Formats: sequence, C-alpha cells, structure tokens
Amino acid sequence: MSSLDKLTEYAATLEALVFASDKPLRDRELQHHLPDDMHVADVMAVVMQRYDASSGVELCQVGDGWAFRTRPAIAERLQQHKTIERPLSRAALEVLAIIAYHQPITRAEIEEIRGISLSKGTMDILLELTWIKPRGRRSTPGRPLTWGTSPAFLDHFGLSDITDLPGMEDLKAAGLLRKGQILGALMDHNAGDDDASDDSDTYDSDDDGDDLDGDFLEDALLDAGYDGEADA
Amino acid sequence: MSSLDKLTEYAATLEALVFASDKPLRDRELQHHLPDDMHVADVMAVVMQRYDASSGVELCQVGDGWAFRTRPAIAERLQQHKTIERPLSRAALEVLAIIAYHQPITRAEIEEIRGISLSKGTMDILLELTWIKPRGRRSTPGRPLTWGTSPAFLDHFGLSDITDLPGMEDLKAAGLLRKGQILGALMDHNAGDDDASDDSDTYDSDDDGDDLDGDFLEDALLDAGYDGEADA
Amino acid sequence: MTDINTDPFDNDHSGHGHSGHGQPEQLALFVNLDGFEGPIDLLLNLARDQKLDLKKIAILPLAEQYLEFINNARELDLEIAADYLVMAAWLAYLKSRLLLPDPEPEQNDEIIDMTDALRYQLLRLEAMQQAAKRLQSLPKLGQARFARGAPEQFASSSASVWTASLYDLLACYGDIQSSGEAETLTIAATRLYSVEEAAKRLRHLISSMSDWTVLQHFLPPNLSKPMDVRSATASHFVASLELAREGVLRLRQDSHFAPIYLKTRDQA
Repeated sequence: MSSLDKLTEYAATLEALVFASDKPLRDRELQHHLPDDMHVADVMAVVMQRYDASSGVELCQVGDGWAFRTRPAIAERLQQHKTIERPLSRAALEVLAIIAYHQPITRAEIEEIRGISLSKGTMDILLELTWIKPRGRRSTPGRPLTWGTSPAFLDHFGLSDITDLPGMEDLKAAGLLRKGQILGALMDHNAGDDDASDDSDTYDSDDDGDDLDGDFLEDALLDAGYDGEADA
Repeated sequence: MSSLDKLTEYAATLEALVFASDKPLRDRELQHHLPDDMHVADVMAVVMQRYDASSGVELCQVGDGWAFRTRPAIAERLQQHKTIERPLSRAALEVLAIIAYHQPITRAEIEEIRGISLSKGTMDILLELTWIKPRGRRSTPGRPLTWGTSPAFLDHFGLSDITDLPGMEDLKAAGLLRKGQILGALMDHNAGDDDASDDSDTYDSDDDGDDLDGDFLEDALLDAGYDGEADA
Repeated sequence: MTDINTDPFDNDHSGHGHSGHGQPEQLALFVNLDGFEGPIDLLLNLARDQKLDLKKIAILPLAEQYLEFINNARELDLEIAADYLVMAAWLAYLKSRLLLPDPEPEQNDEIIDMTDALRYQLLRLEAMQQAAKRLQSLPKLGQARFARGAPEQFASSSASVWTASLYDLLACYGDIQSSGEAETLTIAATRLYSVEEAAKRLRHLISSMSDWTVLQHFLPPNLSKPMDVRSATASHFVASLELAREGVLRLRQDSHFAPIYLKTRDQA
C-alpha cells in the first residue's frame, strides 16, 4: 500500500473516532490508533480538508482535544430556536392515550377515567405539541367541548390512521396489559356502554367513519395535512 | 448570490443539521429549512459528494430520513464505542424477520408461518425497541391489525429501505413471502371440519396482491432460482 | 409450553432432543422439546439432519421420524403441547395415505397437495430462520456503525419540546385500562408437591418395590407441567432421604447425576 493510501485510511479511522466520541479526543488517545511513524497532526490535516469552508461542519480543537462542531455561522442561525427534548410527563401521556382511544371525549370524561382532575398545564402541553385539537361540541346540556387527536399526532407516532392503534386484544396479545385478563375486547365496546351512547357523536373506534358535528367536519375536510388512507 | 452559491449554502445548513443529530432527520424536517423552490433530495446530493469512499463517516438514507453513521468497514477500530446489546431471543428475532419480510402482516399470519402461537412478550419487546409498528387493519372479517417495521428498524440494521433486506428479491421470486393458511387449512380440513376448507380464501390481498391460488405451491417448490441454503 | 424436561437435576444439556447423553438407558429420558419453536421447527430440524434439499425431501421418512420422536416422549409420560400432538395426528394420517394410495385418482391429488403444503411450510420457515440470521449479520447501529457521539440539538420543524414513543403511549394506556377495572386479586394456587405428601406416597408405594426402582417411577402420574414434574421430583427425593434415615427404604446412585434408585428395606 502506498503511503498516501495508508494516510487516507488512517484519516478515515480518526475521523470516525472523533465523530462517534461523546467528548473531544486528545492527541494521545488518537495516537493509539496510528502506527508509530504517523503523527496525529498530519493525519488530522487530511481529515480537515474534507471540512473546508463550504462545509456545514468544522473539525476544531477544543482545549487539547479534537471535536466536530456545527460551523458557528450556521449554528447561530439554528440556535435561535434551540430546543431540548424531554420525555412527556406521565400525566400528559395518560391524557393523550385516553384522548387517542376515546375520542371525541370531553374534559369531564377524561377526569372520570383517570379518577383525578386535570391540571391546566397538561392539556396545554398537548395543545402546544399540536397533538390534540377540539372535535366539536357534545349535544348534551352545556354543550361541552370534545377533544381528539390531530394529524400531527399520527405523524409523530408513525401511524397512518387512528384505527391503527392496537385494540385491547392486540395490547393484551402484545403483553401490554399487565394486569387483569377480564377486559376482553373493551376497546370495541366501551364507546356505547355509558350514557354517552345517546350522543350524536359517539365515536366508534371500529370504523373510521368519523361522525362529527357539521362545522367540525368542514375543518377536518379542509385540513390538508390529513391523510385518511391507510398503508402509505 | 448565484444559484450555485445558494445551493452550496443550503447544503452546508442541511449537512450541519443532519451531522449534529444522532437520530435520522426526516425530509420533512429538513425541507423546513429550505426555500420552497429547493428540494431536500437535490441539496442532499450536494452534501453526499463530500462524503466519498475515503471518508470515515457516511451519509445514509434511512427511509424518508437522513443520518451520518460511521462506515462499517472501520468498525473494528471503534471497539470502545460498542454498546452492550441485550441479545434478542430466537423467537423474537424470528418474529422480527417474519414481520420485516412479510409486512404488513397480522399476528395470526405470523403464527401460521411459525406453526406455533406467539407467546406474550415477544411483540412487546419488538415494540419497546421501536422496531415494529402498526400498519393499518386488514379489510377482512374482524379487521385484524397488521404490523410492519419502523424507521428505527432501518436505522439500526443499516438499511435505507425495506427493499434492501438481504435476499428479499430471491425470497419473493421463490414465492416464499406469501402469507395465509397453508398447512393449517389442510389440517383443519382433514380433521373433518368441512367449513374450514374455505379458510384459505379469507386472506385479502389488499396490499401486495399475493393471492393464494391453487398452483402457487407448485411454483414455489419448482422454482429453480431458490436455493434452500442460500445465505450470501 | 413446550418446556418438557425430564432431567430431574438440570437442563444444562442444550441442543435438540436427540442429543445423546452418556449412558444408553438414560438417553430416552433426555427427550427435550425446549430447543424447538413448535412442531414445524422440530420437523425442520429433523429434515436438516438428513442434509437433503428441502424441496425434494421425502415426506414419509420425515413423518416417521417425527412420530417416533413424539412416541418416545409420550412413552415417558411427558406432557406434550397440543400443537405437537395435532401435528402428530396429521402426520399419522398423511403416512397412512402415503403407504396405501387411494384407488381414486382424485384422492391421490389431495395427498400430493398435502405433501407439497408441508414442504412449503418447511421451506418458508427455513427461509425466515435464514433471514433472521442475515438480519443479525447486518452492520448494526452501536455495533458496526456509530452515531454522532456528541449530538447538538437544534429545532426541527415539528419543534416538539416533548417527546414520547408509541410504546410509551400504548403501555400507558394498557396500564390505565388494567388498573381502571375492578380488580380481584387472585393468587393462583401453587401446585408444588410438598415433602409431606411425597413421603406419604413413598411409604405407600415402597413396600411393593423389592427391586431397585428409579426415583422417577414413584412420581404421581398426570403431572401436566414441567414445573410440576420438577417440584414432585425434588420433594420425592427429599422424602426418600428422610425415609432412608428412618430405615424404611434404601437409596442407590452409581455416579454423579446418574439415576437414583430406591427399594424397600424389608427385602434387603
């Protein structure tokens, strides 16, 4: 092998090492991966060529180590809306799951299922994420607002349709119902087994024909992002 | 600014975004950072040029997303980064392979292929690893849920698309990716249960058009292309 | 469910049921279905042993091997999962039809269909087992390919500050539904065999045993689960030690892990 090939090969190795490392790598650590007659500085000079001024990434020395960093000009632009992802709180996850499975559902009904009152922040988080949206009003006294999931919800969870959510039988079969084997096909029946049964908008999880109040239907149809087709 | 400069500039932005992330970024997220008249694919083609075979890092397409990953060829020099992998049980791995190659597939079809019922926990593990996800319901009686693999599966196994699965074409050509009752139907039939004989018709080929007709077995068995030992 | 293991001391002998173990008289005791993922998998393993092209494999000898295997297990009074027995019944039927071709040509077509179906099922499972191996050999993330070690975070278009996986959502809903229902905590009755019961049983049986008789012979019939078999074996062994101490019976074991024999003291 020519010394040029060898240099290229070792450059690739050091490049991969620095890329995969969670902290800057020192010359000493990098030298371990090189033959004695090669020097880190020479090899890194080869790597550096790839990350020239036109690249979005630069190879830089941080303290006495090497690291890749987003080029400052670009980073600054992207940084403006830097976010840190955090796992959704248990409460928010519970409310989201209940809305997903029981939509359209009123706030009072969510509280009933969970057995505790909803704190304001929980719904706010879900709204902010645009994972839930209003789904019209119940035609019961007080005309309470109902909630359902949005196309963004489907998108985030990689579902093509709300009916893709596994039913109780599927959850049980997948080992996700940890207690109680008595539930049976709860999902398929619970829409009708309480006083919600006389509501005009009772949601039947078994078919995708959403029967909705007039004005909401329009919204749904106008929503360009929504794709009713299963199996993309 | 010339359109070439503009392209270079946006290439640097997308490169920085994808390089900064440890997870694949989807086309849709990247498009958000481009003007409407530019397409992610065109811009990423420019980025791709920088990462040729001499690079230690490669730009990978993962489903409808992009990620930088170190090149498999230099894996042995990156030993220290290896994560401890909890080995999957043989059953879970077999089920994963069946889902990957036959998707979308129902639970009953998985059981039919393996000739044994699925134990609880197998699907649970695959779901927890986020390697499988629901893929809509079959339009057959009972509307059974089907399963498929997720983008995380592609990323983990270094595939850019499900068609990249090793041996996929051979298996398809050999007719070995057909679902539905084969032996089960015959066994039921011989048990004297006559109305079981039309079980084989319940498979609705709403996705890939494989239907089970009489002589497919013959095709499959006679197909010279398939070598039972095929293992590249 | 296919967890059949008659080895009273350990199940360290992995691999497939027909693996031999030292002494010939013990061989039959080591029928072990643990290594198989169902009857088709067992058949596939028997077929692989013949090192023949699966597409052309002769079904009759394969059926015979399977039936012999299951018969061995049954002779040992083992519980065999229903799946295995259904397959055995079906193969027995197939075998009879193969041996005595029907004079009606239509019926013979059916036999051809059945053997083809079985071959197909074997081929398809074989293909999937190969596929699973190939998946394992792909360059996996965290093994052969690595992600950016020090990711930097910027906003993406979805700008989601909060994140959750589908698994989180489903597991959470599973929990809600599980806990929302009226719960009756039932503790399954344990069916472990007590030493007292075993001692009682041994006292009763031992008087008729003037010859050395293997411990397993004294176990109650109809033990349906491997756990029951193990539990009964353990309690009978402990009880036999106790009865030996009392001078009711004698015990013999020729070497480590060899079968344990019992006989009554009276005829000694």
